[in-house]
Amino acid sequence: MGEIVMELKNITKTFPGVTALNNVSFVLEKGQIHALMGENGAGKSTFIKVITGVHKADAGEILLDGRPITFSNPNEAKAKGIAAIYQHATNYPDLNVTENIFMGHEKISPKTKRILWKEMHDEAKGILRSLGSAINPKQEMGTLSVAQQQIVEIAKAISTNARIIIMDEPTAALTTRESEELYRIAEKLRDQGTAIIFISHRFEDMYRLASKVTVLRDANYIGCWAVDDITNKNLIIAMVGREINQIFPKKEHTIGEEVFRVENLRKIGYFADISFSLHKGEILGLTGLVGAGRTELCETLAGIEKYDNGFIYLHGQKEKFKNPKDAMQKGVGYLPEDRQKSGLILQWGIGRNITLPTLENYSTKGWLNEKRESLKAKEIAEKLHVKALSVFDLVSSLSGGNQQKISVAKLLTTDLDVIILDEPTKGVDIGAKAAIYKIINELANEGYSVILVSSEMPEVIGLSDRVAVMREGRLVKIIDAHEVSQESILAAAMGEVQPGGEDVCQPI
Amino acid sequence: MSTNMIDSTLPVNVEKKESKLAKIGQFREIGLLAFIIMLMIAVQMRNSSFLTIENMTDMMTNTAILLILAVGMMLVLVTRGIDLSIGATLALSGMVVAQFVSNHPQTSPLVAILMGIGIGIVCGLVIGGLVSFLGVLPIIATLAMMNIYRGMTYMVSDGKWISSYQMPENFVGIATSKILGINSLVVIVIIVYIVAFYFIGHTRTGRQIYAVGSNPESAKVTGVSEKKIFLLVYTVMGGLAGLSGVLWVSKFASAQGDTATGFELSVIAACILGGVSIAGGAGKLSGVILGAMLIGILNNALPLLNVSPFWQKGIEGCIILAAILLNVMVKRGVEQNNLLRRRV
Amino acid sequence: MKKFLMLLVMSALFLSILAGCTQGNTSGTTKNTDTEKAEKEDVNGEPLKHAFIFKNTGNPYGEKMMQGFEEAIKESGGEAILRAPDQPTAEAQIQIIEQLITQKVDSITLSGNDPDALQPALKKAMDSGIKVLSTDSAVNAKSRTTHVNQADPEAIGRIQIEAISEMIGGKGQIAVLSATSQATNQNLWIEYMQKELEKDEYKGLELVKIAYGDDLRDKSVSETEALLKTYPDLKGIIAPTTVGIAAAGKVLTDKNLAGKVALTGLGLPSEMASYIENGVCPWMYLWNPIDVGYAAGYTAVELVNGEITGEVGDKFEAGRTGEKVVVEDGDGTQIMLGEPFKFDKGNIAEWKEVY
Amino acid sequence: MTSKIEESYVHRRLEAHRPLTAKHVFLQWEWLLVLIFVGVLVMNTMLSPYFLNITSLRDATMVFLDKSFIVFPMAFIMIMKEIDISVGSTVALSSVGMATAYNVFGLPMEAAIVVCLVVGALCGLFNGFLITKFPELSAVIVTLATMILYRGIAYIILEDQASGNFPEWFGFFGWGYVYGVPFILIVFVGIAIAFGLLLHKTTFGRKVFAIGHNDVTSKFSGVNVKKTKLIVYTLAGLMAAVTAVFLASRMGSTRPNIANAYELDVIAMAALGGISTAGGKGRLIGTVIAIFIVGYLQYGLGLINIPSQTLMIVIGALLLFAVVVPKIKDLRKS
Repeated sequence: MGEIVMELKNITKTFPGVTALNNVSFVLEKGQIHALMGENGAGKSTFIKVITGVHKADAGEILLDGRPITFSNPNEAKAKGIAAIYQHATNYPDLNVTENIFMGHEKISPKTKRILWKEMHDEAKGILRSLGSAINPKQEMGTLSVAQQQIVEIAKAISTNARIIIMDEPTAALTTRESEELYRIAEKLRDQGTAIIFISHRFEDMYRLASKVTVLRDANYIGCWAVDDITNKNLIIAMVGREINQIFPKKEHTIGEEVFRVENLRKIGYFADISFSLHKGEILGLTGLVGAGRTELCETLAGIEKYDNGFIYLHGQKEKFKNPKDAMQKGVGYLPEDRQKSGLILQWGIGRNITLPTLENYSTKGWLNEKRESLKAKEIAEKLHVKALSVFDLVSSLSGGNQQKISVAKLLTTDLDVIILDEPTKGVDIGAKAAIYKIINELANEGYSVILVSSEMPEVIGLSDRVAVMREGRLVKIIDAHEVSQESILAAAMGEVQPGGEDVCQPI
Repeated sequence: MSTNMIDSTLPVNVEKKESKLAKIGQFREIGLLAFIIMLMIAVQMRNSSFLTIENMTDMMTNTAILLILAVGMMLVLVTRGIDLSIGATLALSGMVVAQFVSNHPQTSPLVAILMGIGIGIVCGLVIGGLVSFLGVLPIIATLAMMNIYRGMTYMVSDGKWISSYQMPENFVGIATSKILGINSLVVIVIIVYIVAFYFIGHTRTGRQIYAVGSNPESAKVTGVSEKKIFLLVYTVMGGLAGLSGVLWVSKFASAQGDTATGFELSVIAACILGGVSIAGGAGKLSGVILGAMLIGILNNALPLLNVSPFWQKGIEGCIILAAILLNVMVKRGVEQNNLLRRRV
Repeated sequence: MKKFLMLLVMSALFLSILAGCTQGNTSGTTKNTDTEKAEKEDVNGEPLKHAFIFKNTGNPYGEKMMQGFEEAIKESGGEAILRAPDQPTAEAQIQIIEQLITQKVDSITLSGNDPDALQPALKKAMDSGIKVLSTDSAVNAKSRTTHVNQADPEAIGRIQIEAISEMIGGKGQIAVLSATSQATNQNLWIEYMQKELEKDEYKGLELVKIAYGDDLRDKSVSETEALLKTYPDLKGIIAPTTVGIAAAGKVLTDKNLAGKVALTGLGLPSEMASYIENGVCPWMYLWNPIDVGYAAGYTAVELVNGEITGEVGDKFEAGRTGEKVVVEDGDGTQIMLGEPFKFDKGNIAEWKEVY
Repeated sequence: MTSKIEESYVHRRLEAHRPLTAKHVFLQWEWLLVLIFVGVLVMNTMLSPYFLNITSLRDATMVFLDKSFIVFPMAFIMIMKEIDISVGSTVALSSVGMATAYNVFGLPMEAAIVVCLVVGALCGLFNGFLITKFPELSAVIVTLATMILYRGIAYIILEDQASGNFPEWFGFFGWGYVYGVPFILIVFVGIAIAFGLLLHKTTFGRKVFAIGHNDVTSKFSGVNVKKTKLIVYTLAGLMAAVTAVFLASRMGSTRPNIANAYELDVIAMAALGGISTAGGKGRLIGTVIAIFIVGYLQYGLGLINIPSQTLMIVIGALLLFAVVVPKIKDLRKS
């Protein structure tokens, strides 16, 4: 047992209406890589934010080197040697690598306040070399690959003399080879005595690196195990916890003829060799790790982005969507992942949001009939049980679940065949989730073909008829309903070929 | 995945090549320099008096004020802003200082310069305050203040010009005297650039300007104050405009109400030509020097080449448009190459 | 801090507006309280209102003309309204003309920014009984009753050629640095210069280029420098525009070309004092803008009083500038103020303080 | 954050009619504008005895309405969070195009007017093309470049000469009356109503607002953002051409340097009219009132012969006032 550098005792953090962390404890030792696992919304990010001083815990205490400590801002945590590397690099693309590493703690001459470039370049070079990387510190950040940017982020953490480094899904956007590089660096840091908190959805990462794993679920601390002592199965049970079927409606839909087919779709730099088909009344789950190219694929299918090669067939007819409008008119609708940024107009009322995609339906020769419009909005909003007073209520005043219902409602104003839902339950609570699941199921019953994109395993398993798994921009496996399981999905998503599924495409 | 398989299954296959433009983009300044040299040779062939020491000195002194203002404008553009009021600020500071020295002929030139800078700083502070504390769009704030400062200039001048005989020798001498055999305007430019070079490249605040322009969200996380930076860049811009006002009046030995009307467009054009990104975050002093020099050469060479004055505006517009579009193409090329490198 | 800054900005704004308004009240109009000339009143017992519109604001030349105009109107017991737009454009002058029509002024005297573009507006003014005359920069004959010409354009062209010829000894290359190429005055004078050059006595002079400095300082400087470089043998520059001649004077001074390249033309004594004193410009010409404004003021008064109609042959006494006669000018008529005044080392010191 | 109560919500009916509250009726920018407008009228009446009569009020509109046509498409552009500073140059180029068509190519005046409108629309279309084709460039920069370019072309064509000699009837546009009402006022009312209906009563206007609030959402919701922008910029060019017709008619001729810095006045009027520079907000009735405020303010101060430099400051201050006042309200909220 090594020396304990940090200990969290009974941390509780609540936001209005939601408990984000409930009585969570955590022990971190020197020279240890400690994996933190849990589903989306389990409280991992709040946990990090408490450690890094972004949020203040409501109850419980943090001990650093055995002494209790409180951080009132991120800089204090930084000063105590705690650094976080985020999933999306927070860098300055126009500035060079050295500056990115030293931003906020530049080396300056004490007398003249001059920036000591040479020293900084040398040190940056030293750190990068010590990480085994050949990146030129004078290079512009924007020209580096995602993996190289991650390495720079790590170098940044080292440059602050961090004793505790938190890595939030660092491998999410990396290829296998690049991940391997990252493992090597993490191990090196560990050997030098740095404590690392490693957050990842990839079981592979955990097995490869961590010696301990702590699991959170629904804001609660579930347990801490030595990695060697816990089986894959038990770990998944610890993470998921509940009966998967309990909130999912019973599948009643019948699957009909083929509606939609994609062949060898490729968008350079994002995805390649995507082929699958979709039937009437079918829900096709689409999953994979973050950065696997799911959102890019969906946006391409909905006519928002252009693709470079391949074909899309709708009802057996080859189609090329000029723009989202064209796709919608032909029968493909898309619910974007980020409803606040790209799904809704928050400053508008419910009605206007719902009718935006189909304004032409409530107009004659371009003249809007506002009465017809608000009646239609009312009809659909009521059908989806949107909780509000009037259709003029601002969307920004609604809860996340209700907002998501408005996003879904937008798709129902027009005659669609295929509906693509990108993370429809992201950031909504469990009650609203059930309501949205019900809606999705009803859609399939009514004969819509649904592509359901989700990172949440239970959701994909509970709703889908088949599950397509993406990894590194490729569709690696389509798993039939009777073979769908967490293990088979994770195995495919992480690159292990397991028996029991049709191999669509070989990994690189 | 082998590309062979794609080839065999796909009749239509658009393979994208690495953008050559992007490769040129890495040597953008060299490209601009090459363009300038070619232009100079072309002009020299038409008029042999172009590449003479005398003409080069003239060109340098005539471009000096543009060069000074371009530094400030670069900083403003780097923070994703714009300043249209500098012509008016320049006129106001020039007029006030000229009136002061004509009434107090014993004023030392240094005091006059400091006074001009001071007036400019106040003008810049007002704009910086509007932009940073009230969140007014830079274009709107500077348009409005342009009107106000210009109106104030007319008002202060009371319809009069300050002529050369009213200016003391040493004041006019600011622009004509020589320091170590170099025209003092050029010396001031060199000082401004050395200070700017140090400030931009070697101080924390200087780098923070770039950080704010490059990624405002990250800057906030790192604890860089956006408001402070906005206030700073518009104040610096104002100060430089104030300095330029004094130099302008001294150089032409005359202060008028309509001094430097529309000069801001030339300054912005110089920055854009020099590769300063309007989207913020990027811009180098070396580029700005070349951009300003290109405009200076065009101003100097077009009369030498007997180009009709009516074509000048059109030529200027075309060159600016071409430069910004080229900039975008290069950026797109870089992005495309980055995507190709990902090999998906 | 935030509130304080906001307060600062707002109060600065407020003060600037306030300052603007008070300024406006003092310099915009000048009411004549002089009662001894009470007979010059219109039917309502109000003093007659004479308006003057210059090309743009902030131009000392225009200010001096306004000063003379005001002087003349005061002498007649009327009220002078002095206006100038912020930009030298015709559309801005049209706005002012409309406002003056509404104010029911009795006469409008203007220096036009465009010879033709003001015609519809000025016609409307004349139709509503307002006497319209131009001065300095003429508008076309259809849009005015008469024009008060600062000097005979032929004489202006002739004396400048005479001057440059004398300065450079009748031999060598000369160039003209003008304002904008559409400036009516300058173009007319340059035309007369070219006619003059055809004469035998000026065979030695070669006009190599007419450059346009657009009445901008920086551009005029560039153009002058280009002239010097393109024509190394250049002996003389004629700049018949106040901005151009001052810019050229500055360039020649800075390059120590006094005595090598001669400069003459039309310039403001105050602007040119330094260059006449240092010998760059041996002498130059200009009429007295105060007198031009003064004579225009008298013409306006006489037109309103009905003493003259603007027909050829009309005669009147224009205060201290003496008797004036209306003569023919193309389709219209004009009043000539005689030859321009010569400024040289001997008299510049006393004139530079005046205008 | 969401609440758990939602799980057990009861099915309720939504109101489909807009509730009429005092806030909706009275707390609007337009009322402040009306107040300012009345203030301007009262002030002018007090300052000048010539202001308050039908002829004066009527003829004043002929003075200031010419550039007001551009305010409407500019409002559309600003609602879309963009800006067009090339409109002044577009006025110049299209009027030069008209004069050239008439004087050089000998087209009949009617055809020359059509040429003017086409040239203006093409200028706008080119702006729109560049802006939609290169979304990484801000509209400020694109229109700054075309502002220099368009005026440059106008200079190349006319070389600083005036071009006129239009037929007699052409003067009717700028100077004519129909039953005692200035023709320009009639056209203005027509165009204002057309743009008002377009913005507030059609699907197109709705899309313009949607783009201004959130262009990503709009794109994802099937709004053709590029097409909408293209149309709006073309409209701006077209209205600049309409201004060119009236301006040329008032001056009986045209020159490359006309309509200099019109963009400032136009943007000021739109901003004063309550068009938010942050996009998404604004009503056209506000811009109409703002046009009359600025117009009568300039005209009224002109009647008491205030120097033009004071006017510049007043207009600049008014513009700042319009953008700063709502911000102060926001600041206080936060």
